[in-house]
Order: sequence, then structure tokens, then C-alpha cells
Amino acid sequence: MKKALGLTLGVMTAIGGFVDIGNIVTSGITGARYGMTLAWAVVLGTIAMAVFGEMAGRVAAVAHRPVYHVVRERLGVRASMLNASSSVVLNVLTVAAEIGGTALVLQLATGVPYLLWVPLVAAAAWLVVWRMPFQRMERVLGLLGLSMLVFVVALFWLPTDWAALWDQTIHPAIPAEQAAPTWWFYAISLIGACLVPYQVIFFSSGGREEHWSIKDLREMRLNTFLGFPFGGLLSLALMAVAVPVLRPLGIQVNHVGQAALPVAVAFGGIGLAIALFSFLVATFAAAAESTLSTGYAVAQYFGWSWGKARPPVGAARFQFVCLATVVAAAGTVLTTIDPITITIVSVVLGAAAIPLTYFPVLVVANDRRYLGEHVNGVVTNTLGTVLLVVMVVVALVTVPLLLLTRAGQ
Amino acid sequence: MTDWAHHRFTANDLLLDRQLVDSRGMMAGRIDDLELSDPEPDPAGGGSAARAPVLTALLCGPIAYGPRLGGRLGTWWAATGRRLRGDGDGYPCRIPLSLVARVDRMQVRLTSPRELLPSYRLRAWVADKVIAPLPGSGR
Amino acid sequence: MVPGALAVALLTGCAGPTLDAGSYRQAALHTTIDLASAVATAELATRLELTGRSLAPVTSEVVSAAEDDGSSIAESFTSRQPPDEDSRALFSQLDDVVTAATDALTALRMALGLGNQAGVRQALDELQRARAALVGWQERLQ
Amino acid sequence: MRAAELIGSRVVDADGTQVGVVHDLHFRLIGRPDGEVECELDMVECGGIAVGHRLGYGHAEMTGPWPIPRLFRLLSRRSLVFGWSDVARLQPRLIVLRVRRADLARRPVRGEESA
Repeated sequence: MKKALGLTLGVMTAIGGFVDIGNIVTSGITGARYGMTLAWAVVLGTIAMAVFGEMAGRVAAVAHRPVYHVVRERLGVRASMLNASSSVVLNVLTVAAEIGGTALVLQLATGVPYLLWVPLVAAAAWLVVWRMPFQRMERVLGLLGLSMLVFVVALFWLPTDWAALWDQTIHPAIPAEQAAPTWWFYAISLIGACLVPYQVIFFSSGGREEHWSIKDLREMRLNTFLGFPFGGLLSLALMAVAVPVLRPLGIQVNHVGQAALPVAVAFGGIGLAIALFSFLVATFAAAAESTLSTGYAVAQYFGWSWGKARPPVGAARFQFVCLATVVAAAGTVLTTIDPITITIVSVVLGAAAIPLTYFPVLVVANDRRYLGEHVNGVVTNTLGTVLLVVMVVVALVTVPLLLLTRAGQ
Repeated sequence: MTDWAHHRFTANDLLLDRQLVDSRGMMAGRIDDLELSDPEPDPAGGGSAARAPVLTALLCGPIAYGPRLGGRLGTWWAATGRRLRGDGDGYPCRIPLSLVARVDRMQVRLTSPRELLPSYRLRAWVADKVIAPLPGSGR
Repeated sequence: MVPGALAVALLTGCAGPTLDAGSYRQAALHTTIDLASAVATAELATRLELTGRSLAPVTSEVVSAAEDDGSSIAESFTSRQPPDEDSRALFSQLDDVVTAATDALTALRMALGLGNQAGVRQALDELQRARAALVGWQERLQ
Repeated sequence: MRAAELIGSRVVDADGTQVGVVHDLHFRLIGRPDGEVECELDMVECGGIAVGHRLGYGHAEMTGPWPIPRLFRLLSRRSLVFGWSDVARLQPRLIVLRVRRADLARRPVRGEESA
């Protein structure tokens, strides 16, 4: 019974932990602008996330190696340095987006300008990193994040034309009045929002924090193959609610508030409050988790102690990196760059950076000396290789598209 | 004496960039470089072979890491490491093989707690000067 | 470093000068689409508020954000130099609609702030007219 | 001497022909008469491309994903190994051999021998 509870909790945490400011913004924008014609990108991103997460989790459980441990061992000093430093820059950008997103939600709820919230949010995220035990953090924030299910329920309340949604989903075509490069740009942003580097670093390092071993493989697989796809479903719901409400009115999503309005149409003030609460939890949890991921990456690269299991002085340099990350990210938001722009740039560059961590993990997942009988099977390898090719293509076209479309304008 | 899991191996496979773990299972850095005995000059001047170098110590810390990174960044890295050391010694932190308990595929395990290693100084400095003064640091 | 530099490049690169009549027309179309979006957002949020299906701080935030969007759209529209006589004519016709929309957004924000129900309803009517005009222009410009 | 001084050094043979760049060091354990065990550098591996080797594809235990192992094994076929006894002299970033390139052995694809 206790075991079953643990499994359910794990899956629910994975659902709640999947969605962050990247999903909220990109799903809202694309649903309002393109209907469900980009739903395939969420599906692709989620499948890739589940496959990647499963491999990284297996390497963490069997070979006891989280992502950046593997990166340093396999890529050598120089390549892994380049890899780790771009990952850190990207993570800081992600933390900035999450802190900014949390502050924007607080502005919506209170009317107090978001810039005033930034230092408070940053301090709160740091406190979670500093003192909150790992499992409590993961469970509390993950479970509260399930409040986002209000978007799924709203879909049934709204005048949703299910046949049209389904038709757009399975016949993806660029809407006539829209430019093709922008449509592809948002496809990449959706993939990037589902397949975030920090989430994989967090997932595999979390596995080490919770001392996963071979006997935990089943639980880990349930989390990746049930939890992540359900998280992907939440992203699709965020996209779909925009279709019956915002799209007919020609509303484009430029602000977090617009993404929550469909729930108000369905359920009024209470629904709106739940929607904002779910945004708040999702972005705040992601702020803490992406901060931790930066610390994990740097500490694993240099072989320092890391993790929340021991008090901060026992992992001093890890905590120092986390603190520096929060400060740098808060500083970035305080320059008054629009957090929504930071979010889009960070998810798109995140999509481009995926091969950096994905490839070494794919290689180690094939090494019998580390994984013994738990190496990748034919199915995982076929899927893994196809996804690798997709991600490399995405990485190559990302920057040209970013510049060509001026970040999707 | 060191317990080696393999009797033939390569530097990339088992040593370079591997995780060091101290006697209590705590992370103690990575192996950034290896120290080998200096090759003895060939007395015959090209006739018989000189004795091959043997592994004498594992090297770690920024002064060992810098040269492996190479380029200007590597030079800067090593120079920063020397400055942090403050004692003017330009040689990297050494972990002699006598302190190595076991080398296997998973990790390189040491016989002593990490506090006794020379590479511990930077960590101790961050812990004492930056982290410990903050509230709730566990000290 | 690269992402940072890219972000800066993206953020500083604002709308460049319009060169020919075709791209001026294109820019005008985008102005109508974006402005109609801001107007519709404010309308939706206010109607929800009037029917008691929203939260007051959210409504006021969404409406102010729409007003800000509206004025920055209007500003980049007026700052563009029309390249020829036709474009000049297009500008003067569209300018009235753009001004009406931004004025109505401001009026709505103020009426909401004062709790002036009649003012809110009047601003809503103006927004609705402005949006109809903008949508009409979208069809003509496409 | 440090490993980093050897790794990355250029290697030329007795005739001055380029052999490659050092990318790995092979060690073996030897028992000394007094019972101590020493870890001796017995062979040096050099070649053009070290990436596949670094990723672990020099070993038969790497099972996939297709076609990466095959590709890297093909590349690493150009890797050569020489024994320490083949070294004529060491200079900074340069190793001069006393044998000819044609006489060097190919790097074998194998697993480790466990102790």
C-alpha cells in the first residue's frame, strides 16, 4: 500500500513538475494563433522527454551517474567544459524566465508591479534550494502543480469543438494567413518547452538524491512513461483552451494573464484564481528546480559534493553556485527585459542545446560495462537515434529561425 | 595498497576525469591529471630501452586542470588556482597512490577523509567564508 | 555567452525603416491585427468583470497591459515614414481608427479605476466599434 | 612528468613521418620483487581522431546505437600503439620514435582484463 502510494506520488509529481513558464507561454501563444496545428510539436517534445528521461534515469539508477557526471567522463575536458558552460548560461536564462514568470503572475493577482516581486521570488526560490528537503520540495510543489488540471476540466465546460480540434491536431498545416518560418519557430519553441535540459539534469540528479538503484527502475519508468506524457497533456490543454475562447476574438497571447482568461470564461473568478495559483506554483517550482540544476551541473562537472541531503556547509561550492545563479537570474530580470521574451529565447535555445546532454547519455546507455543487462534495447535505441537526428536538425535551424522571425514576432 | 579492479587499462577508461570518493563516500573532486615518474635517461644512448614511467600520484585542482583545458582560458584557470593557493607553489595537489584504496569502473576510492586531502582548501574556504555565515547553513 | 548576445541583439533590434509601399501595407496589416488583439483582450476581461466572472486585480492588470500594448503598437505605426502618396493616404485613414482604439483603451482603464460603471459601458461600446473597424481593415489589407 | 604533457603531443617516427597525436595511455600492473605493485605505462596510443575512443567506442562492450559504434570503430582503425621502449626521445609536445610507422601495431578492440 505504501509502495503504491509512493508510485502514485511519483507519477503525480512528474505531472505537476512538467509544466513551467515555457509551456504556459508557448502553449498559450500557439493555441491562440495556430489552433491545434502545432499539437504535434508538444507530442514530439513529450515523447523525446520521456525517452531521454528514462535513459538518464536508468544511467543514474544503475551506473550511479547523473547527467553531468557522464558528460565530463565521456566528452573529455574541453568539449565538456564548452558543454557545461553553455548549459549554465542557458540555465541562468531559464531561472530568469521562471522568476520573471512567477513575478508576473503575482503582479496579475495583486496589482503590485512585477519588478518589486522579483527580489522576493528570488529569495524564496533560494530558500527552497537552501533548506527544503528534496523529497518534500518535489512532492509539495509537484502536487500543488496538479491544480493546472483546471485547464483540462475547462476544456469540457467551454464550447469546445472537439472534432475541429482533433482535425487540426492530426492534419497539421500552416494556417493560411500565417507565415511559415514563424509557424516552424513556434514548433521549435514547443519542443523546447517540453524537452528542457534542466528537467533532465534535475530528474537524474534527483534520482541520486533519492538513492535510486536497480530496484527503483520500475518506479522511475512509471514516472517517465506516465508522468511526463500526462504533463504533456496539460500543455496541450493550455493550448486547446485558447482555441474556443481567444482565437475567435483574434486575441494573441502576449501576457500570462491572457493565457488564464479562458478558465475565467469557463468557471469565473474561482476558476481564474485556481489557474493563477497553478501558474504560480508551476513557475516557482521550476525556478527552484532550474536553480538546483545549475548547481548540479557545475558540481558534477568538477566532482564536488552536491545535493540537499546534507546541510549547506557539507556541499558549500554547490550551494554557492545555486546562490550565484539566483542572483544572476534576478539581475537579468531586473534589467526590465520582458520576461516573456526571456522565456521564448530560453526555450528555443534550450531546444538547440538538447543534443549536448542527450548524446552523452545515449552513448552511456549503450555501455555494457556501466549498465550490464540494463543497456538500451533495440526499441529504445531506434527511437533514441531517430530523436537524436530530429534534435540535431532542430539545433541547426533554431538560431537562423530565431533571427529570421525576430523571436516569433 | 591500492586494489585495482583491472590489471590492464587506459588512462581515459579508469583514471582521467573520474570521480574521487573519500573514505566515507563523500565526493572529493575529479582526477584532473596523472603524475608519472620521470623517464630515466637512456644510458646506452639508443641501444637498450629505458625503464618505462610508472604512475605515482593522481593530480587534482585548478593547477592540474588548467593545462588540460589548454589555451588562454586554461592558463588563466591555472594562474587563478596558484593565486588561491597563496603559497607560491605551482605544483598541483597530489594524491599519492598510497592514499588510493580502490580503482574500479564506478569510482576511485580513497583511504582518507577528504578533509585531510590537500585539494580540500578551496572548498573549506568557500564553506567557512561564504556559506557558513548564512543563516541555516547547518553549522 | 551566445544566448545572452543573441537576446541582446533581438531586444535592441526594433522595427526597421519601411522601404516600399508593399511592406508599408504589410506593416499596417500587422498593426491592425495586433491592435485588434489588444482591444479584444480588454473587452473580454471587462465583460467577465461585469458579469462577476473575474477577479478585480486581474481585470485591471489585463486592461492596463492591453492599453500599454495598444499605445506601443500605435507609436510604432505613427513613427513609420509612409514611402509614397498611397501609403500616406492609408496612414491618414488608419490613423483615426488607431487613435480611436487607443483612446478607448485609456478611457476603459480610467473608468475601471474609478469604478464608473457608465464610463466602462461607454468605453466598451467604443472598443467594440474600434475592433469592428480594425477587423474591416484587416480584410481590406490582406 | 604529467599525463597532460604526453596526451596531445605529436608523434613522429624514426624517418620523421607523422604518426599522429597521443590520445590515451595504456597501463599495466606489475609486481615488484618486494611485493609492491606498480602501475606501469606500457603503451601509448595515438591516431588522428580521438573522439570515438573518448566516448568509449574503442571497446567491444559498446552495443549501439547503430550506426555509431561501426562508424567510430572505422575511424579508430587508424589508431596506432607503440610501447615505451619504442621511444627514442621526448621533447616538449613531441615524441620521436626509434621505429618506423609501418612497424607499429594497430590498436586492438578489446575489453579490459580484470584483475
